[in-house]
Amino acid sequence: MSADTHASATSHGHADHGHGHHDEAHSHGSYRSYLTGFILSVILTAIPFWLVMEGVIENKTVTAIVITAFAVVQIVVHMIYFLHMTGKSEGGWSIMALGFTLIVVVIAISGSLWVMYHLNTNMMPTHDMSIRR
Amino acid sequence: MSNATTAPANGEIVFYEVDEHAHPEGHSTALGFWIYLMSDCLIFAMLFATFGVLGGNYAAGPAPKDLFDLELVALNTAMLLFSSITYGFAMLAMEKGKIAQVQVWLGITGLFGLAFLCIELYEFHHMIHVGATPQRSAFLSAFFTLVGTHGLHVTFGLIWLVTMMVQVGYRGLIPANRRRLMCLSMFWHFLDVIWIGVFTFVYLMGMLR
Amino acid sequence: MAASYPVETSFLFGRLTLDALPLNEPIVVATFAVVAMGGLAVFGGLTYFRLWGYLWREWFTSVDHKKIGIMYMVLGIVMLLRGFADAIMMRLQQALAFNGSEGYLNAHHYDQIFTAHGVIMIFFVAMPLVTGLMNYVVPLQIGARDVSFPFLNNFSFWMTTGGAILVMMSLFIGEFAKTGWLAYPPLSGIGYSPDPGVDYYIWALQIAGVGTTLSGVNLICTIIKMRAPGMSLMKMPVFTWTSLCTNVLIVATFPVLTAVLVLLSLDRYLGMNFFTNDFGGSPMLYVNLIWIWGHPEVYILILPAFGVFSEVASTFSGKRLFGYTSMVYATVVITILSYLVWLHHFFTMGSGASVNSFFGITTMIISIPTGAKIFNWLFTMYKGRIKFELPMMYTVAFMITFVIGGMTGVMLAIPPADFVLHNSLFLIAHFHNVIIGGVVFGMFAGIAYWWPKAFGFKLDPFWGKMSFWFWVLGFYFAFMPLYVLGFMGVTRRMRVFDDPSWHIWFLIAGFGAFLILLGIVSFLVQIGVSILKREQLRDETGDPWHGRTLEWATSSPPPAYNFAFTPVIHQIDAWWDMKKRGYVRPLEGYKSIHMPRNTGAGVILAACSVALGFALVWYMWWLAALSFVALVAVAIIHTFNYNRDYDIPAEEVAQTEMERTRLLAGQVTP
Amino acid sequence: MSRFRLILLLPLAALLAGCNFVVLDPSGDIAIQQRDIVVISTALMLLIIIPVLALTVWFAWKYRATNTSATYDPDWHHSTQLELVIWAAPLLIIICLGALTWMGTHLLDPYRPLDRIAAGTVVKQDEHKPLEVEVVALDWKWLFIYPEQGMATVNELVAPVNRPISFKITASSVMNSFYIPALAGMIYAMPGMETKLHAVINEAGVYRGISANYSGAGFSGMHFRFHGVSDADFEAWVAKAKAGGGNLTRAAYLDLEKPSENVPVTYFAQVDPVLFRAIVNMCVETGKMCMSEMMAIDEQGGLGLEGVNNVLALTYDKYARRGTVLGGDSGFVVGICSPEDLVEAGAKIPAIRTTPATRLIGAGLPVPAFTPISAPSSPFTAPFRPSSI
Repeated sequence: MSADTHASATSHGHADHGHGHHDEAHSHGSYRSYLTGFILSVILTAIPFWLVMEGVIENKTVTAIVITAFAVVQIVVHMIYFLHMTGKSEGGWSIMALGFTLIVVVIAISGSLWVMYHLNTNMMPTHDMSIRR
Repeated sequence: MSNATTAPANGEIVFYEVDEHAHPEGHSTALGFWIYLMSDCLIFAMLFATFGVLGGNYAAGPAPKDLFDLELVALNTAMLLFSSITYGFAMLAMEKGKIAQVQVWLGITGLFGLAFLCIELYEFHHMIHVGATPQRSAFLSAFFTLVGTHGLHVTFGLIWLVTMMVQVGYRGLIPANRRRLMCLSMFWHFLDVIWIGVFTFVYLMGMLR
Repeated sequence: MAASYPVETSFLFGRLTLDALPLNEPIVVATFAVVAMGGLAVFGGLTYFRLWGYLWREWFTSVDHKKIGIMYMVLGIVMLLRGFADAIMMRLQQALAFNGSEGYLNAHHYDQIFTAHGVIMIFFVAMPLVTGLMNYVVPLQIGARDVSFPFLNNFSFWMTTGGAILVMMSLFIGEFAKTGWLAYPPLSGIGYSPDPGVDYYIWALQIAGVGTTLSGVNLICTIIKMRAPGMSLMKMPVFTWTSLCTNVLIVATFPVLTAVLVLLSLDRYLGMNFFTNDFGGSPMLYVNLIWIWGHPEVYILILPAFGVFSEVASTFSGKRLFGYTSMVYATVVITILSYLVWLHHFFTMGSGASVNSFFGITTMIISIPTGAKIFNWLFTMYKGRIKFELPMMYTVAFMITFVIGGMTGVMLAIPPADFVLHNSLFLIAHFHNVIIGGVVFGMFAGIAYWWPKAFGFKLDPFWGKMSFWFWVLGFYFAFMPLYVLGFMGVTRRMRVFDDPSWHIWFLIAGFGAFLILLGIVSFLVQIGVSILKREQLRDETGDPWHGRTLEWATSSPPPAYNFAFTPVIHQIDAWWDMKKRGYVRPLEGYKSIHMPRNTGAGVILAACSVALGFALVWYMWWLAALSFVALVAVAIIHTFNYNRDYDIPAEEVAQTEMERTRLLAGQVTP
Repeated sequence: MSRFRLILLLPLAALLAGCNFVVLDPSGDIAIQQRDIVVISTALMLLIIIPVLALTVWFAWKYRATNTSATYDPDWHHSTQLELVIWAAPLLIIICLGALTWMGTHLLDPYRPLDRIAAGTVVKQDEHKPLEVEVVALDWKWLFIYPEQGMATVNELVAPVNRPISFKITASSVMNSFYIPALAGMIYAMPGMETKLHAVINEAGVYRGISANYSGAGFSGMHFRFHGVSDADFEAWVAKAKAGGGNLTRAAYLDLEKPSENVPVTYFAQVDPVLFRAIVNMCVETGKMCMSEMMAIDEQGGLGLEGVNNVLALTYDKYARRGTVLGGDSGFVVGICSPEDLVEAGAKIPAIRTTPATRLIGAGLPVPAFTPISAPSSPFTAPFRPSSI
């Protein structure tokens, strides 16, 4: 939370900075873009909830894939309309950091699931459910 | 003598920038904060991975469909979504330099955030009340930790938001405060993004299990 | 030992009682006496010479990256002494505990010692040394005035120190973990480790981890945002490149460690069931998650060392680095690949052959860019004119040692081979081979190389060479026998042995550890002698090695603002380029320089964190709550301080630079 | 620099001196194949390591500053051909090693039943019925259960030579690693889980067995003797053990699993037939729900909200000190059926997964049947011998 350590008083005489990377680099959007983002988010949230609450699709796997797709789209919407991510912000470094993080996240989550699935299948005791009846 | 090396004229190579420019204040803040958020994202990634692995281990106890109330979750999601757009309005007001508007929108955002927290706490309380405590099963441990960590972030976001309201009231929309508001905005919207993951993979998928 | 659970707690002191003080254990009491006397002597000396104010104003609260860098190095070296004391105690125990002898350490102590050795060496020796070096050198190499977030830098340092303090406290109050350095559950769970040791472990790493992560964010931003004009990515010095990759790794892995330790502490404090066996938890998940952090961590340590060797090899060969581009790509490739190999640390756990062979092969692939790097250093020496100063000696020793370690590493990456070598002393020999041969040699090379930059005089070469030969020979004597023992089927973390044919090898290894002790002593003597002989060793040019990168362009030690005028870069090896083209220092037109102001907030926040950690270890809930509230409050109050910078007036800058001009005039231009 | 080389030769010299290098000179076929991989991979890597070491020393010597006769070319820093070589050379070695890894990992997967007793001796189903041994890592001793013989031992393992041994391995409290260097590579022993190891001992003799994963205070003393004996001696040993021993009931087991160090060899003439399965399922204590049952229930979606009441406070524990400061006392999930029920059910319905029917082996290689890496005499061709399927 203490990331902003240079607090500046405006009075300093460095008004004119020669460098190109001075721009605050974040466009803050407009009412229009925020509203677009909001409406899209509402739609993209409502549909998956509806799909699951009403059990619209019989097949659970299909439902899962569909709501995952909605989540991905909604994350992209948030990134664009609320977080104002573009390829150009911070000279491309923000998107690069995001991309790298996504790679690591995907590796870590899918790798963990893969590894743990293997370990569980190989090592965990299992038995058939029918004996409970 | 010194001018010979410094004057960029006549194509000569410049070795030093004599026309001094400090790196402007806080020009790295946005990027730095974004990188911090990426690291935070990895904490959540680990919690998601943990939930992914342990989410089906109910230890012969209750499962998501016994515990989750999707209507409540939908309400909760709405609170967070509303708070997102109101924060957006606060940022727009900040652009225009309208302090009072900024404060009002920040206040509304805070109220939505608080509502979100209260609903979440109610949900937790309800679950613990019926005996579905975090100790009952690995699934519940993973659930409470993942959702609770998000809630904790929202709590810190609220503390920060209140601090910002005081600081804006105290110093106005000076560049430092604008920068901080922008960081908080990233933080707030980032929590939204995480919540999308939470309601999709924890609540909705949980109901499908 | 068999205290029933939950333990008795009092309101004021939690579970801390007088029994926690190891008063009946002579070794610990003696250690405490030595440390206490040493501490009192230092404290008394500082008080007597009235240095507290100076230290506080000029160092503790400093936001200058150079001073913070030096403080990191001091922390690393102090903790090296502790970590090495643990090492030599282990070697002594293992050399003694034969033929029915129990040695001199019981399991309670021995198990703590090897755990502490691993934790300290990785987190509180290697990490501070690496971070310190990056902190000191990177801003100078990129021609910057400071890092992006100077206060954050100070805070990060004190958090790392806070973690170290908590580890040191465990020596005298209570005990440290007895679980091995990664604290695998269920052994580290509350059921099998109910004592405060694992809690010390958790909170020390959490506190230090915050510091490490934030310092990573800081340095990434610095490298991205603060480069001097003209320095494109492909003109950055290699050390800066490796630092960038290292910090990317830090930011992308330390949160993983944080998350895993949070889960472990939830298990331990709240009785949750992540890593327990009952109630659906899975200890295997812990092993999986912690190695997602653990493997990249290895590269966090080694990449900066690679950077150091690149700088040293090209400087002392008097030649541009061979294959700069492939060096950079190799570094980037290693960065990414290091996320794809974590399972090789637990091939023997029982995952299927497809998982094992996937991770085995990805592990081997890392050796390709690493091999390319070795060749690059090799061909940097080719057609060079190599001056065997201390840093270069370390570089050659590194190249020879590291390829052996690399080879044994690839052997361990083959799952069927790993099945017979895993957890054996072969593994221990392997990772000491790469960590001592790579990281430690790299850090010593870096210290010797940049010391004159930091202090304005070179290190004494005689004692440096003594230290070098003791370290190198000591390493071979200490660890080659462990390879041998690995082939004899001896496992790690053993306290007593029943096979007398192993004894001779442990004796040789013990002798090697003794040589390393002499190496460390020689290193300390080297520093002492150099300080005494500093006038003879003085370097007034600021460029004692005929350096190639920007840090050598300024005076030694550099002024607070590093560069009076920001250099403009046209080539890699910018300083070499400037010298070659006959640069001229501007001698007038100085302007006032805007600098961040010192602040004590970092120290206070870290102190609150240590108090919080200590309170949580001992279940002193009131103190935990108090220090947590204090932590948040101080952080908030700190944000109300908007007045965080000052200007160095132009006259002062001019004066400093005139002094340098005077010194340079007395020199033959290099 | 020549000093370095001498030191490097040190292990080799010691090798010649003839110490007990069990990993390099094992007595079981699996360990022999693993040794071969160690040797082959080392040889492959030395192809590149030795030139690098030699070049390092040579360059360091030749281009020293005092040797002014050597060429000095301060601007030489790039050569496309050379860079191709320095990336390609390691790449080629890694391709070979990668192939070796892929083959070796699949063929020497500890879960994979043996297809040969020794180089050239193929396993025949009727002739070589594997000896079943159930291994339990306790604090801090090893329990071996022989289900066929209906007996158990502590800290002594005996097996006939040239008969495949099929280990099922678990632990009672914390992670350990089951390792007999002369026999085969190690595999973790973990509570609540079952790992497997297939191996065979080819030479009679007495070998060390250890725990290779640190497991707490008594870890150093947690070793045992593994005897490879002839069939006749094995029968004799079984008879001897059965004559002297007691009965390992579940109550006796609960007593045995309490921490103890440097435990002498003990025999049990009789063993509760469901004991091992109960240990793996962590339901030796009466009333505790077995893991397999719990997992099956979870697969069906849990027991619903009533399931929260399905927990009792722990009365028995190895250490009797569980529970956390803020989380309260520890409990356990009450079982619905006993381990006996499970076994009974398992006998009726072949559902308990003991055979690796759904085992994950990866795509490349079908479960058995061609000779794995055998003759170290032709190390470079052996792994790539075509399959005989």
